[in-house]
Amino acid sequence: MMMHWLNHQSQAFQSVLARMRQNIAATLMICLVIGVTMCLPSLFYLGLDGLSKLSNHLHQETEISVFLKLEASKNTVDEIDALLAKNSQIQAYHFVGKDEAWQQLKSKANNTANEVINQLEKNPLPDAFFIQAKSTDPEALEALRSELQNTPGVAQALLNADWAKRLASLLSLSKMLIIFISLLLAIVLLVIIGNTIRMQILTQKEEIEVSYLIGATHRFIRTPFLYAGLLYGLFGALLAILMMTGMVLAFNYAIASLSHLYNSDFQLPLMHSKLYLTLICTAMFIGLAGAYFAVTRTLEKIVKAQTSL
Amino acid sequence: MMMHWLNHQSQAFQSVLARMRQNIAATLMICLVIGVTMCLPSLFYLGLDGLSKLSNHLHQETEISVFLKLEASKNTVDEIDALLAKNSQIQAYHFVGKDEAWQQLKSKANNTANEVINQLEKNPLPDAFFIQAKSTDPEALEALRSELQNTPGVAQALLNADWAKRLASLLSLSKMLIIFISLLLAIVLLVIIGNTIRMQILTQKEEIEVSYLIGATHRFIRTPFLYAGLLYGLFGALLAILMMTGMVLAFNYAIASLSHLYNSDFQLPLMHSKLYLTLICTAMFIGLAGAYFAVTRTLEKIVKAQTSL
Amino acid sequence: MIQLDQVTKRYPSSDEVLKNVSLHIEAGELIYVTGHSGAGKSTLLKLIAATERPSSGTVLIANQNTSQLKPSAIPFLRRRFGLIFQDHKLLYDRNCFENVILPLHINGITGLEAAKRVRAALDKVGLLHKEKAMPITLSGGEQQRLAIARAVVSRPSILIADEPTGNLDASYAAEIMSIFHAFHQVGVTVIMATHDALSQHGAQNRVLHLTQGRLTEHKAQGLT
Amino acid sequence: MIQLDQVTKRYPSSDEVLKNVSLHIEAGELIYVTGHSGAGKSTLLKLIAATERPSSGTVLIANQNTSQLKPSAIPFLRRRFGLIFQDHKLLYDRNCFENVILPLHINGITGLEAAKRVRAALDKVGLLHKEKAMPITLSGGEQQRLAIARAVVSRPSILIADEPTGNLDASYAAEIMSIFHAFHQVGVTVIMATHDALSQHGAQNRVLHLTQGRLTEHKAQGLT
Ligand SMILES: Nc1ncnc2c1ncn2[C@@H]1O[C@H](COP(=O)(O)OP(=O)(O)OP(=O)(O)O)[C@@H](O)[C@H]1O
Ligand SMILES: Nc1ncnc2c1ncn2[C@@H]1O[C@H](COP(=O)(O)OP(=O)(O)OP(=O)(O)O)[C@@H](O)[C@H]1O
Ligand SMILES: [Mg+2]
Ligand SMILES: [Mg+2]
Repeated sequence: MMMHWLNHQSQAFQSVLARMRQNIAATLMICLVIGVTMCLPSLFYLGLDGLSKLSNHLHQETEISVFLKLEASKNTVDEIDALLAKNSQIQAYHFVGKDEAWQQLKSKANNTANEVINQLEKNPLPDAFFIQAKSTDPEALEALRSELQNTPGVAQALLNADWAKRLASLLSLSKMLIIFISLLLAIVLLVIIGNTIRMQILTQKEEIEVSYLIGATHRFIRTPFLYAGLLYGLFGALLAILMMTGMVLAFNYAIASLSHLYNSDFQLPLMHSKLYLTLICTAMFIGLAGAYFAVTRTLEKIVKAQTSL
Repeated sequence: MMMHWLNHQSQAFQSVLARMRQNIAATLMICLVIGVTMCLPSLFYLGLDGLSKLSNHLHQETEISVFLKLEASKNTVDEIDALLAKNSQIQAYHFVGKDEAWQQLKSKANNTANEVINQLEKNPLPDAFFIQAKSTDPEALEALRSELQNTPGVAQALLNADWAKRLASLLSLSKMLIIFISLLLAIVLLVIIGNTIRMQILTQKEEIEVSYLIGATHRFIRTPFLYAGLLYGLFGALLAILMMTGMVLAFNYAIASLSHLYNSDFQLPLMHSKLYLTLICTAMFIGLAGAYFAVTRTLEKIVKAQTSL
Repeated sequence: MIQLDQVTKRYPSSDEVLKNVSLHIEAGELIYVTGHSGAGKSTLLKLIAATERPSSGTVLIANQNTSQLKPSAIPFLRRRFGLIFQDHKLLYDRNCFENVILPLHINGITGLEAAKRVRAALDKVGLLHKEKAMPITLSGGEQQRLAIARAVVSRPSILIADEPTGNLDASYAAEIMSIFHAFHQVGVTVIMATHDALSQHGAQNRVLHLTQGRLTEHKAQGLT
Repeated sequence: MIQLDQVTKRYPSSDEVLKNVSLHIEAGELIYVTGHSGAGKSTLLKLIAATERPSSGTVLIANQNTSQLKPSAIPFLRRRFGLIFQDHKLLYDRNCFENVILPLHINGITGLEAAKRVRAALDKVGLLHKEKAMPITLSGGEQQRLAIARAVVSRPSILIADEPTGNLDASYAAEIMSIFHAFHQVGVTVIMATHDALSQHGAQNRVLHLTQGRLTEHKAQGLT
């Protein structure tokens, strides 16, 4: 029994392989379509992944500047320091003392500004903390800012929020776009694989009919189609991975120039084993499911035609 | 003869319509796939279009600030004003006099700054021009800046170039992405339509064979398939337009919130008649071409099988 | 073995093709079904092979009512039959050998044993030299013989043949008939629709004659 | 009208099916082609209908050499023929009426005229009441008659029929034969492959007999 089952499986598998070899052009075309269709959402995923990584790199841009009161004592500074250290919303911060700031201003100042500075008798600058928040969400940042504003000893908390707002909008827009497109592509993929299997079944409809007429069970008829579905999925996914690798290589060049602007050596990863595994499994599953439904529907039609009164 | 031709055309057309009505589910599925596949590059095109429009809105961000020397006379200001007015690279500019700037500073200044300002005896601010360039290209901007820097009477020309650089990189990245994806989708589209027609031919292979055996000319056999190709293209394109309209409506909401940040009421256009026309024509052409090649190949195979020695 | 009881068959959009047919066939019989074109011969054979169900009445095969059979049980019932269809129903995308081996694969017989039986069946119908040929390259009569080889290869206990000699000249027809008779000799039930060739062997066998859907029965008398 | 000169036919991967066949057929003749299964009857008819080309030798039809015909000229040659194939070659996705009207459409005849001729042809083979039926729902003999209706509907000047009565019982076969003879009476050339039914009408007609690819000719003597 076990032997018989194994025999049937291997024979079905071989017949599918032989059929694919015979129609190698058609098989390649189908795998190409599946590959391209799988490739796109994966690329988008990689892109989104990259975007959110880039947005981490951009974190430093969403800084909150906390200026203390001019008369703030060393004690107040320490208190605020302790407060910031405890705040879980803060990723990092650094302190710039009033003297340090004064020195910096003097050394950096250009001609015009120098004249102004030189006219000042004493240091007009306050102590300041420069804070990087964990979130890039504009509302969270605003909440944090007003919390800091209300801390005793703080003269003013300023939020450099414009960039954060823009980035957040861009990201949410991109995410929306990617979800939409992935949805569309999922439909396309299902229809394509379904169509492919339907076409396969169309060319083998006689075979199914005759086999059923001379006593084949549903399982016997179904098996080769399931293997075909699996193999289409597998080959399609492998092709998708190949294409993605090529494209990632191409894009890394472009992205490198962008990353450079943000002072990072950000790159899209070439080997993304988890994504690749998901891709292969999903493709094989869709292939299997598509084949199963297509062949079951055809079988049901044939059975029904034979049981009509 | 003319009558005969017309008769044949209308009869072929009707038989195609009847066949499509019979297999309405399959027909819809095929149109859906074509629609989705056509929809994606069009959406990308719309997106790119939108991006470059947005980038025009962002122009104002890429400002060059030209500070004149403190001792610049009314004459020098007028000379530079005339120079700027003549410069073809400049889109717009406005002048802020030193007194105006001083007033603005005083009125805007916060507590801390006020103390600094109040300690100043005289206005330390120079006259300034704020210039919007036509280009957003970082290199062109840099060239313009150094040109302005070297104008007599100018103390310093500053370029707020970071944002411009980033935007340019983003745009070029997006363009590259869109071209890549459109290319992939073009392949998918061709394969899908080709496959569809091949499938159609597969189900009608006997019809083709028998027709040829009993004296049908190639043209007679080809006509209905050409109509089918045309119709698939047309329906697919119409579906694509429908989907795009829906998506544009959805996105306009998201984009509105983004545009708001840039102080513009930017929207993607709902009726994009030129794009829609291109879409329909392209789809019908691809449908026609796919059908023509598929049916010609099948015919050649049949003819060859009959002329073998 | 096979029992039809008051069977009526009506296709969608057709009149009654079979009217009130009752019939009993014992194991090991050799039966001819005759009648005009369109009389219902093929329909009767389809009912017996459980590829059609009666509109009313019951069809019992080995005491199983085909109308009440679960879909999953039908394949196993069909494996008892060797079916020869009027339109051959060969698979044109595989060669003769692969066509004939199909029923063996369905029965779970593979490997050398299967190949041996396929060759034996092909030899019986005179097509051993065409083993590798595609069915489309066979002449009409050769296709018919290939269909016969496929039906007998799995050694079914019931052979149902729908005009198996329709496309054959007299000498081949006689040969094929003697194959069927040889099967009959070793205990196989043979049911055959035909409109000729009853002359040689028909003398001791039952002949079911269909006229406008009604069954009459008589012993063969060598109709020509 | 039709002339074969030293024609040899070999299929890829087959021996010579026809060997050195020479043959002359005048317009208006009625010709039977007989021979064993696999003797080459269908092959001979295919050569005449220009659906196969000879491996060597020439086939002239109305003084046109089929081997040298341009592909674009072949359809117009074929419209002279009414072809009845051994395997019917009906289209199973359209009904009887649509099957029969196809040759008329190919000839550019549409509308009421076409419908009238289709009904006349269906009536001739006794299938007028099945006009709307799909071929798959027809019995074997009915399908054969439908194929005949399709062949004669465009009133061809040459009728080529490959075993047109193979699936028919004697009375229908006689009826069909008389249809062919009626066509012959009005001047149509009829070429028919057959292995039976020569008894009734064959007396004054030529019979081409094929044995292992070689042609011998004699007047029909009422073979049974
Ligand atoms: N699936 C079907 N649907 C509708 N009508 C059918 C179907 N199958 C057969 N018929 C009709 O039933 C009648 C009997 O058909 P059947 O095939 O049983 O005839 P038959 O005796 O085998 O004839 P033949 O000798 O020509 O093969 C015919 O008139 C046919 O048109
Ligand atoms: N397309 C083909 N390719 C290869 N061999 C072929 C092809 N067509 C026919 N043959 C072979 O040529 C031989 C003659 O075939 P043909 O169909 O002419 O026989 P026939 O006289 O019509 O026989 P039947 O009475 O059985 O129809 C057969 O052995 C057949 O296998
Ligand atoms: Mg029948
Ligand atoms: Mg033949």
